[in-house]
Amino acid sequence: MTAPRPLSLHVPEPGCRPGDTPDFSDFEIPRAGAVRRPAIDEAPEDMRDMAFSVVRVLNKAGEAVGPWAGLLDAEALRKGLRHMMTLRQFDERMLKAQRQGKTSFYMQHLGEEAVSCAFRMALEDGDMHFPTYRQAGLLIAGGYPMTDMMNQIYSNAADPLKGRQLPVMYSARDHGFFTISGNLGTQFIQAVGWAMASAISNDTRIAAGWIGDGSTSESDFHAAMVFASSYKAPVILNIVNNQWAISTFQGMARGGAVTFAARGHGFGIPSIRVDGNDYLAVHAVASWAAERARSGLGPTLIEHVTYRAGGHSTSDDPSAYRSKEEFSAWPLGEPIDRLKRHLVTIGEWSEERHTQALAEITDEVRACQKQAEANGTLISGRKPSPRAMFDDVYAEMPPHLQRQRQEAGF
Amino acid sequence: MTAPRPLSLHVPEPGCRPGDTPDFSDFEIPRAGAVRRPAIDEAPEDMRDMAFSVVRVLNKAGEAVGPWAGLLDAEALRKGLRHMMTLRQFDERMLKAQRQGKTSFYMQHLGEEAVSCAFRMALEDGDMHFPTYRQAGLLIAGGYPMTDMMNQIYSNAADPLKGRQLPVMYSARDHGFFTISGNLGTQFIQAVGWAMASAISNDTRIAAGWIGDGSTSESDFHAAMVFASSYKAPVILNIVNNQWAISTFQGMARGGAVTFAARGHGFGIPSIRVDGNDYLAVHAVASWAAERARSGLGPTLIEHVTYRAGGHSTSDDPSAYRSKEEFSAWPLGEPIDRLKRHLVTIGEWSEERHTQALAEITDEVRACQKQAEANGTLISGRKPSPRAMFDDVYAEMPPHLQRQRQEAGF
Amino acid sequence: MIEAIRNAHDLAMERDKRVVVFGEDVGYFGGVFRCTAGLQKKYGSNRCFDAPISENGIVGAAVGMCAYGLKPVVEIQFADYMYPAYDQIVSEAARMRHRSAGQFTCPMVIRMPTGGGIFGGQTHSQSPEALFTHVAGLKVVVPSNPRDAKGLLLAAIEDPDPVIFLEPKRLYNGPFDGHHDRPVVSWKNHELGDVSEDYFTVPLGKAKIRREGSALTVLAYGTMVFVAQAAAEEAGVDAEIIDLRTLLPLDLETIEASVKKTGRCVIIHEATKTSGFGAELSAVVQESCFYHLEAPIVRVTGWDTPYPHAQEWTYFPGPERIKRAFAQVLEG
Amino acid sequence: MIEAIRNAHDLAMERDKRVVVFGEDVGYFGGVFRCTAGLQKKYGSNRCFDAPISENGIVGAAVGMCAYGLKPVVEIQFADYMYPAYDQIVSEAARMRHRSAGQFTCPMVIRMPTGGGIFGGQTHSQSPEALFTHVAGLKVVVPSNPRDAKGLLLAAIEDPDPVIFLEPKRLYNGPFDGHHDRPVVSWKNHELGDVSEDYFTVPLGKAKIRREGSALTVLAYGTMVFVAQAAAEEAGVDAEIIDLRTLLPLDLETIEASVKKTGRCVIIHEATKTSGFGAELSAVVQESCFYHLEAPIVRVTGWDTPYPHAQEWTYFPGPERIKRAFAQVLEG
Ligand SMILES: Cc1ncc(C[n+]2csc(CCOP(=O)(O)OP(=O)(O)O)c2C)c(N)n1
Ligand SMILES: Cc1ncc(C[n+]2csc(CCOP(=O)(O)OP(=O)(O)O)c2C)c(N)n1
Ligand SMILES: [Mg+2]
Ligand SMILES: [Mg+2]
Repeated sequence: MTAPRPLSLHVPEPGCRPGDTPDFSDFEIPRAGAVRRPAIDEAPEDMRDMAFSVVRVLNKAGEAVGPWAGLLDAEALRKGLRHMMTLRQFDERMLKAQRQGKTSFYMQHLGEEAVSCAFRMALEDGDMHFPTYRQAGLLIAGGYPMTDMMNQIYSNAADPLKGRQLPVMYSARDHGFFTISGNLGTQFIQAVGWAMASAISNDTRIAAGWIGDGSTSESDFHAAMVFASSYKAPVILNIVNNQWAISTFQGMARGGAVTFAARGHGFGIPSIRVDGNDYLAVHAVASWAAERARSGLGPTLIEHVTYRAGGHSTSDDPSAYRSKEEFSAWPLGEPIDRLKRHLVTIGEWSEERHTQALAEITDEVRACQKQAEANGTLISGRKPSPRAMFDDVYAEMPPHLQRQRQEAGF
Repeated sequence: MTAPRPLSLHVPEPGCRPGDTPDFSDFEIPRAGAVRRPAIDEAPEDMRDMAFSVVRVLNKAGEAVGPWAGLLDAEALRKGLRHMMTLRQFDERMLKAQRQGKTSFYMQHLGEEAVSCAFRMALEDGDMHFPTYRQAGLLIAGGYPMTDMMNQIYSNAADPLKGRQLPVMYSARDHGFFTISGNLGTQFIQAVGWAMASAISNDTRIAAGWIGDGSTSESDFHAAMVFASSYKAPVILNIVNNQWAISTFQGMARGGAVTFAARGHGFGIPSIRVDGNDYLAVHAVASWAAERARSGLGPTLIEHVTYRAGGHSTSDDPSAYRSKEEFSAWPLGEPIDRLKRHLVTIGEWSEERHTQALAEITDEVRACQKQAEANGTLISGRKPSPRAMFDDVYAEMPPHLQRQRQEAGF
Repeated sequence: MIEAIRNAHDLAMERDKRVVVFGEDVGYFGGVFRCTAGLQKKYGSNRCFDAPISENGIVGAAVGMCAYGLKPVVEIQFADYMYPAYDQIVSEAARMRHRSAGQFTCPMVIRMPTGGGIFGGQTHSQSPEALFTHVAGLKVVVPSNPRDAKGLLLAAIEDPDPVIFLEPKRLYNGPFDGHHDRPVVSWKNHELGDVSEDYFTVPLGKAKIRREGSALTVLAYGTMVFVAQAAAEEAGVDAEIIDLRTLLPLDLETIEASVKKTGRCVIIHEATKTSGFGAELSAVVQESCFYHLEAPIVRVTGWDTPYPHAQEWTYFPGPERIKRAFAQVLEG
Repeated sequence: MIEAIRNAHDLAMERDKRVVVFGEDVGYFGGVFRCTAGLQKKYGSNRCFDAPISENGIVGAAVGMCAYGLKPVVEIQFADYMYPAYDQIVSEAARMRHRSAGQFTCPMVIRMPTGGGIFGGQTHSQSPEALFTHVAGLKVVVPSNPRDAKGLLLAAIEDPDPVIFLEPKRLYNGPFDGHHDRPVVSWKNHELGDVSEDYFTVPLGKAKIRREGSALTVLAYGTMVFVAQAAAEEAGVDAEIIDLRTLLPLDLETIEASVKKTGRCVIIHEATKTSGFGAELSAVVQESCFYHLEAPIVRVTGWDTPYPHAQEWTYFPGPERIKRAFAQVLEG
């Protein structure tokens, strides 16, 4: 043996920083329709390939092709388009409201609208989502009132969460939307616990856990995988790989693995990678996973490949750490455009209808905003009661809190 | 779609509980010598098979066969045999000492001796191990004085850890043996951190992390995998699958995965499964992984397949949860027997020499014990100073601790 | 005490289908301390089962089960191993009701053996109660005897909020007066070891005066209750000994009444001193009884060191140290 | 204060090759608060680098690096996110020296922004210092101004033991008098914002009297120091204000001298009250100054609720509440 050479530390770096030219040429993307659709009871080992490819339905020409196509009729697709357009409008207005100082903070979905909007339509009412802060599409597609979302964002007198939570940390139990935590990852194992509870109770409802690419490094990701694997919980575990975790590119969390979906292989969990900017693909894969879960076949891991086109939050300026041109170079395009083109291609949509829909949605969002602002914003108007701060710490207020509330003057 | 059937919870159960007949027929074991030896720079994806097989060198006839054989000469093998026999003798005497009340607690290695003894000989002095409580072979094979181990077990006046730690929670920095934690799993990511530090410092030394099958469920296992994968740390990550975690069979932690080694596939970490009761196989696989690490090729995950033949600890009676016949049905045999047979087969050992070696070892262990007991035991003789309890909380004792020490009367 | 705890589980599971029990080794084996023995056999493995060795997984899954509508009772094998679950306890379980404005709640019980005195060394001896009492939204219970253990556990399971249930493992098999060199006694012949088989609860948030007295007030819980009693008998001090039973919410009323009566207060716990729960007790006693105090409040606690193996009886705040504290507070 | 912290890192890295800096977003980007800006560029990505989002991984790896012989300075993005690392901090870093009898040590610094007042809601506002002060083996530091931040951070990096370094994020950009409705001031024109570029340390374990006075003693740290000062000025109370700077080990000497002089004590912190660090302060003041106390010690703290978003100024122990406490303790 020769004397070993000195070691050195490998630190993963993105291919592109400000000033560099974005290059996604090493991102292998199969043609739409090219990836097979396994039987829902196919053995995880036999479908390993699904974690290294990308399920895609919409091709460049705007056609829906291949074995994952055909699940949704035009009506459903128009609805989906509307959900995504609504989410984007919602984001635009709330971003603006934040810049106007009407609230403290906001997080948008730009470029990722298909993921949560399409997924929600593949699940049933009664199923429970354990989301991150970047899945408001679950609420919008699920019919939750936008005004209530805004009331929460404004922390106003009508805020369902009584002003307690940071903007966008919604909770909507009746809409199958678990209370969002500011602590990354915690919800992933909770989703598995909910699913286990459903199985224990011989229910038919299933759960969906959500996590970002960066957050897969957290402990609770592992706990979720272990518990889901061991108890074959009826849960869909979604990784939203939007390429960035604040300033850190996805490669830092992914490490030597080729994809995030590959994580499932260590646990015998069927894992699929999907084009997250393709509404039809997300919907199809989610339906496949939901059927698996409902049939007692256990968990599925889905990696949604998408791109965070906006800043991490209103506190973030991405031009400090990534190229401004990256999104335009992003090879999976933009979800609203792509679904719109498809509907136009199949003769179920037109520029005129799109313009009109946009106008309607803009009106609708504006109307909701007006309604919400009538309940106050963070800086003006009606506010949630400060007294309410002492409620709900416990079901019944213990003596020490009663004393403190009194001391606070309420 | 038909109305879904009610779900139910899947709870993994071992094939065999007390009263059942052990059956390992679904444990697929390749013939010795049948598994290939990849090049050390083979891509993880190309060597996936290594995680689903078992590297074995010693066959039933006692011959060393196949591509992993041939690394050790007779002298080294006799040394290895002696290490394992010493560890077993050590265990026997310490178990007895615990039953005699000379200490509070003990944990033995019965059936697992090859794992730590062989591994240690594949690494260099200067490398650092982050062990669990079941790798005392690292110390014995590394030449650490048994008397000091016993001093620790007895918490006596000569205990290098001053009576502070539970028996067997050794620490031996100069012997590359990190201080054992009672908290499962924490050492796994620490091993990765040490390896990163070595790489940062352009050193040539490597680290080895150790964890039990059950403990792979802990968070720090995940952290270790993520960090090792991302920073390509020069570390060997060892999972000792001894089939049981106290009363819980390995299937609970493994879940839907076929093997523990498969965990590595989610991270792009080369993963090998090895017959942990085969001294030559463990040594060969460890050497392969060490060469990888030292060559800057990053981490390797090794699953050592073995069987915990004894109780979990002296506080445990395994007959309450597993069949007494399980060990005799265990298909990988017993490591000392197997190495002994090999040495006899190649004409380098004999029953007489074995008997004589055993007598020598018994004498040696007994002598160490006598020496250690001269320093006291937990219940009698010289004790570590109670005053020492206040030392080493900080490098310098802060005023509040000085006051407390004084209050305690020291 | 083990049988009382086992029995409480049994009754709760029988009464309420939503109660599920899981944790490391709690299923087939019935737990390393056997507190869940027989439950899997009786209720099936979908209501009592083993968990992977992942404390954050255990509590995280339990949070999800609560969101569904179950009432999980989980075991952490030793309190020393709760740290990996601490995020799920503090950031999730404790704040769920508040952050969701009551939409989601966490009616779970997290049981864990606590305290030393069994030669467990630093990782089988800890008393981390103060790490829970600082967390708004949790309740924290420490029983000192089998009868309370059963009644408090049943009350904890009924409770709509997350309850940390700390079981002093030194008391599992018998009361303990702090004299480790004397023969071990069992609960068999102890009044509080005689536990009815019926369903009953001991209310959370209510302390219990174990011994009336007028010379000084002792605030103690868990293992230290009997040790304090022994010290009082041995020293012949007319101590009023309050077994807190619930640390959060605290029964300040009982404490206040007693200290106002005696004018002197000794606080005892096994946990390390600095920022231990004794600090909070000292602060509230001082706040509510300042003008009645005739001497400084004294804390008798574990030292600010890890819990050592060989020196555990030097670490343990035993009868001698307590008696010295009595003398000090009576002199003061 | 950000520049002072950045500069401290820079000097420490320059001086000692063993110092490495990592954490979430600290590398190329320089941290979400920019406290590590420019370090990667200057020292290379093997001495300053991004970490995966795994707090237990960050601290666990740092423990291993310490075992090797490096001196890691790691950032937890917000103190609210330290819980996943709590096991590695408490069970490993804090006890390493003791359990290995000095063979292995953990000379690391764990930095984390703490406290509220920036509309961060319950997961960007917490003050978990009491969860560290209960842990033997840790040191806990909370600077209140740029000069101290730099000197204390350099002392922490030099220190041979693990130091928890809590940075009050409300002070990053300027001192804060507690009047959230007044214009924000910057450190530029503040004496303590004028920080020398040279290497200097402020010793751990030494408090600083920020304002001398004889009517009462205020114990405060971090954000609350300036708020207390403002309250004293506004109320015209001759308060002696002690900036603790290091909570563990505590500078009891300075505290004791002051309280013995004034006979009255107000303790202020932003963390929730029950079992907060104020409890320990109250206990030790009571223990050491009982016969000098003329009124009950008063704690002014955050309420025992999660830190709310909209009601953050109701939660925050601002000047009004502090002034009331002054009045109360002066009357008492
Ligand atoms: C436990 C924890 N650690 C750190 C943070 C701070 N933080 C908030 S978002 C974020 C990045 C998350 O990235 P990713 O998971 O990829 O989700 P994305 O924002 O891209 O949707 C970080 C580090 C946190 N909220 N919680
Ligand atoms: C964090 C933590 N949780 C639980 C325990 C209790 N415990 C000690 S050993 C053990 C089983 C470990 O099994 P495994 O990892 O397979 O190792 P083995 O004992 O078989 O070598 C358990 C649950 C612990 N020590 N630490
Ligand atoms: Mg992301
Ligand atoms: Mg095991």
